[in-house]
Amino acid sequence: MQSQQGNKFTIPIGPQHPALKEPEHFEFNVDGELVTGASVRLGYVHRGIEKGTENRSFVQSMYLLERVCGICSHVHATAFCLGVERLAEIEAPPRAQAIRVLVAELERIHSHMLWLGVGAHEAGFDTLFMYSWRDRETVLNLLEDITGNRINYSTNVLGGVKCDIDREQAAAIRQGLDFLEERTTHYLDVVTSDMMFLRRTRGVGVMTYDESQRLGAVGPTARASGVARDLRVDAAYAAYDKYPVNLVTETAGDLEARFVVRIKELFESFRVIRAVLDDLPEGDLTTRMPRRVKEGDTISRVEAPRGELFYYIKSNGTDTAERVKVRTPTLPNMASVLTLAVGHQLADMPMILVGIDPCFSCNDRMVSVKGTLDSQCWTWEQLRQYGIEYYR
Amino acid sequence: MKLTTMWKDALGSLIKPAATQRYPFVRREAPEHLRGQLHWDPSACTGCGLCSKDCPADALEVIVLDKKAKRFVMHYHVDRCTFCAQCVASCRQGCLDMESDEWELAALDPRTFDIYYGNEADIASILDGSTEEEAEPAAAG
Amino acid sequence: MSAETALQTASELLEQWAKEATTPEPFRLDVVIEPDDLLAAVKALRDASWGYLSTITGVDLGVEAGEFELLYHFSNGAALATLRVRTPRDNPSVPSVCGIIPTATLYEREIIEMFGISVEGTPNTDRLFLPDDWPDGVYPLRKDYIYDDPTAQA
Amino acid sequence: MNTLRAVIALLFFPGGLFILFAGMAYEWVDRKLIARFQNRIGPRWFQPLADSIKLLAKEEVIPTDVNAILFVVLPVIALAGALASALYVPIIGLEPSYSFSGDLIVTLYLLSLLTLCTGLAGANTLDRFSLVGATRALTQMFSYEAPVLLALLGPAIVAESWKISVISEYAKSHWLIITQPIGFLVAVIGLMGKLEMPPFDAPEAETEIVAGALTEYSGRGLALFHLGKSVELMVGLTLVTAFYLGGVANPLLFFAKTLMLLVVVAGVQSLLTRLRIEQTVGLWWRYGALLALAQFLVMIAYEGVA
Repeated sequence: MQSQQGNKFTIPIGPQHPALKEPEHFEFNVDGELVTGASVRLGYVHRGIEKGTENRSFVQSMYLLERVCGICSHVHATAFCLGVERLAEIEAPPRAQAIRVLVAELERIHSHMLWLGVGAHEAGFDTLFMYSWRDRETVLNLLEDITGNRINYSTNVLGGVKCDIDREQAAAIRQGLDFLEERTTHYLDVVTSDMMFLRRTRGVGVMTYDESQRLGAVGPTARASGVARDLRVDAAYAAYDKYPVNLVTETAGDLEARFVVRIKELFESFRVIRAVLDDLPEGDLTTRMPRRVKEGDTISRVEAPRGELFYYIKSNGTDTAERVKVRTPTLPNMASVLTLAVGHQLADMPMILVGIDPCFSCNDRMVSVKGTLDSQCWTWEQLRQYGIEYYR
Repeated sequence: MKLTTMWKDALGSLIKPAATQRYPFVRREAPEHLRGQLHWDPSACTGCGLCSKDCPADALEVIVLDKKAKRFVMHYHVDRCTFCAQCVASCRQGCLDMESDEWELAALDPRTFDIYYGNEADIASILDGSTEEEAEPAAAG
Repeated sequence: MSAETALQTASELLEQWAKEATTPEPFRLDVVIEPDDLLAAVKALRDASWGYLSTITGVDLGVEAGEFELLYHFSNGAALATLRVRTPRDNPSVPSVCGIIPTATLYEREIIEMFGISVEGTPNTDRLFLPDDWPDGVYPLRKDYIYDDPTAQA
Repeated sequence: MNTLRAVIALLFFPGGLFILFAGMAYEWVDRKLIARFQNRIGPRWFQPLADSIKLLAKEEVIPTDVNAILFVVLPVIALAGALASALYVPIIGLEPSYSFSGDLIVTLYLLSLLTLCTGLAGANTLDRFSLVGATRALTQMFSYEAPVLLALLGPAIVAESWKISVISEYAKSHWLIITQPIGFLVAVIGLMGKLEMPPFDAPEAETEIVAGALTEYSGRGLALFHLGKSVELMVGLTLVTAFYLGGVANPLLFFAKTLMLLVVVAGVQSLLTRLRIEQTVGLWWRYGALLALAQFLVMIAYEGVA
């Protein structure tokens, strides 16, 4: 984990680096082009979200938590809603649960296609990057049409969902899925048969089944090593028991397997979305949610596009949470990356980092801004004043 | 194993129009359910303040001038709004609505982000009352 | 292994150290143990390859209670086993589990920074989340931490 | 009169300003083609010019602890080398301005100057990305230089001259792409390696080492390096066309040929994934050099028989 001593030459990647569009600092000790050690420093975008939930009501916290991550925002809100609903001993109506699944799967498509592009870009294959992002627009447009926002959809409310799916929207989704399915088949072909691309992915960053188990990897990263770990299957939440998901695993454990697992998961998502549209239960969208939530604690886990998302919510009987703990899937996977890095080429580092589909802002949740003379810690008022001054 | 798998896409693109959208020269129509600027219909408002209470971004202030006479003014900070529509969901009277056609909200002047909804006379009285408060930071900057 | 049998196994594994075992929710097992027994309990789960360490949650029970609670969440499919460890506020300290589960270091560093609980024997105590010039002795997730003015606290 | 002619040749046509603008035009075509291959719009026609003007007008930051003179001079030398090489090649199919026996060798070395300067510029700064980039740039240069030289030797041998004008005259009547296909391939790919285009862009792989050797350059220095690269693109394409695709001819036809070559180059750029540096070196020495050498031997044997 920590950097090995006696290092020769340290290559910093981040907090500002073209490979990572998010601020995070990695240090790789290299010997020539070979990496001999790796360490990480998080926290550059720490926003104090966990602390922030302590003086916000449950309703407000949900939107704060939704902004933990820009890509997988819906799963955060879903995890929090499911947890709070369980504490309050209510359950969202079946139609709401189905719509949650629908949006979650659309979000998974959006996230995986984004990742496919980023992965290709890191490998220097910009054409695949451009095409996969072009096709990702389809799903973003669908989400915009359903929820009203392209990202941070705010589909959930405590006790249900806000947006409904009407006939026209359903038709639009089906049409979009048909297009995406055709393209995804093509991309699967690209990542498994393009010779030049395979030179960068096959056999690179191998994580064996045992290592994956030992390091506690989650999500597609673990599934690419053959670990059958998917909360949608293991502990079906929302409406996943009604619309079951088939587990997708690969055994190679290298970067190619991670590409293949994610792309094959897209087909599962298409299938699940179609199943939801075919059999969307009728009924209300919300149930009444009490403002105060009974005392107690709960653990809510959902399968984010990147893996297991873990919420621990403790309520003290008021309308404010006592403690909300968020563990995003990137954190356990980060450990695996740092272990994997040693012994690889420097040129493979961005690929291996991106291979876990890291989301750094997910890791950093606690308000600090860099750049004042005496302190990095700013109050909200100072921050606001700074913003006003800056744009004046 | 092929040398390259994407040549069909690449060659096909030469004769296809580009996928790039030429915004702002060509505008795409906004989808029906898009969440744009918030609108407030004062006729049904009871001044309960649930919208501002639930707003995660403190973007809404309901100013009650006279509860019985139903004189309310809504102060809406567009710059703080996150367009989550929780206020629309919270309002039991259905006074709030997010318009899908007003979504190009960028502006150079920060004052355009302070929007008051309500009776014009009421707004004027509020603005008169708060001029002193607001004049101070402006003078400082 | 179904979730029920997994929980059954877990409760048998942890029985000898458990001061109290509850099932607050379906598929959940909460076991209260002493800090001294933590390593043995974690090792027992590890040796039986019972799931993996999902995360470590720190909870400040408040100034009046005078204690912190650490929750070690182990996941195994749908089953969740939580080891609850309490440590006093005036001298908070728990042993490190990094010797058994190396990847716990990131969680432990978070606990150290956010709560100021000393984790004995953790391999790396560098700042992970907080800014470099964050004042020492200020722990943001403690309940007595005042949100507005972090630099004024000591 | 001779001096006037020299001044015009150096500053306006075909050297100097003309080649700068022509280089930028080629760069635009290259960028536009890649964009179209990727289903994008791509830049407008003046974009390379606008980029250059903007960069030239910007402040140049000289980092501390570098040799400031070297830092400033290296980009100038790089561009000068590229511009000078333009004087010896048949730009847009016209006769080269200067010509002497052995100018092919001089041109090839002038073209290598850019990579050399890039490498030195990277090694001059203390930045780690620059250092890794410089190492990679020089490593790559050593791997492609020999095969490319072998590939360009082929036409020289059959034309029995080291003079570019003689070779291109010979190539008019002999389409060497047919008789020496391997040489053509190696020359084109070598050109891409020289210009650090994908898939040989490991020395400036932005996702790994930011901008490689030029990471610390901003403003004027960066602009000069970029211009040098555009000029080299044009000179390189001209050279390959003149040698392998039917020599100097009608300028319009010649221009069309270079453009066709550019389409191929842009296609290769957009379709292939970046190679790691050791893969690049392996590719060149394992295949490029051996193939070029094999063709070379066959040619010598053939000449011997004939």
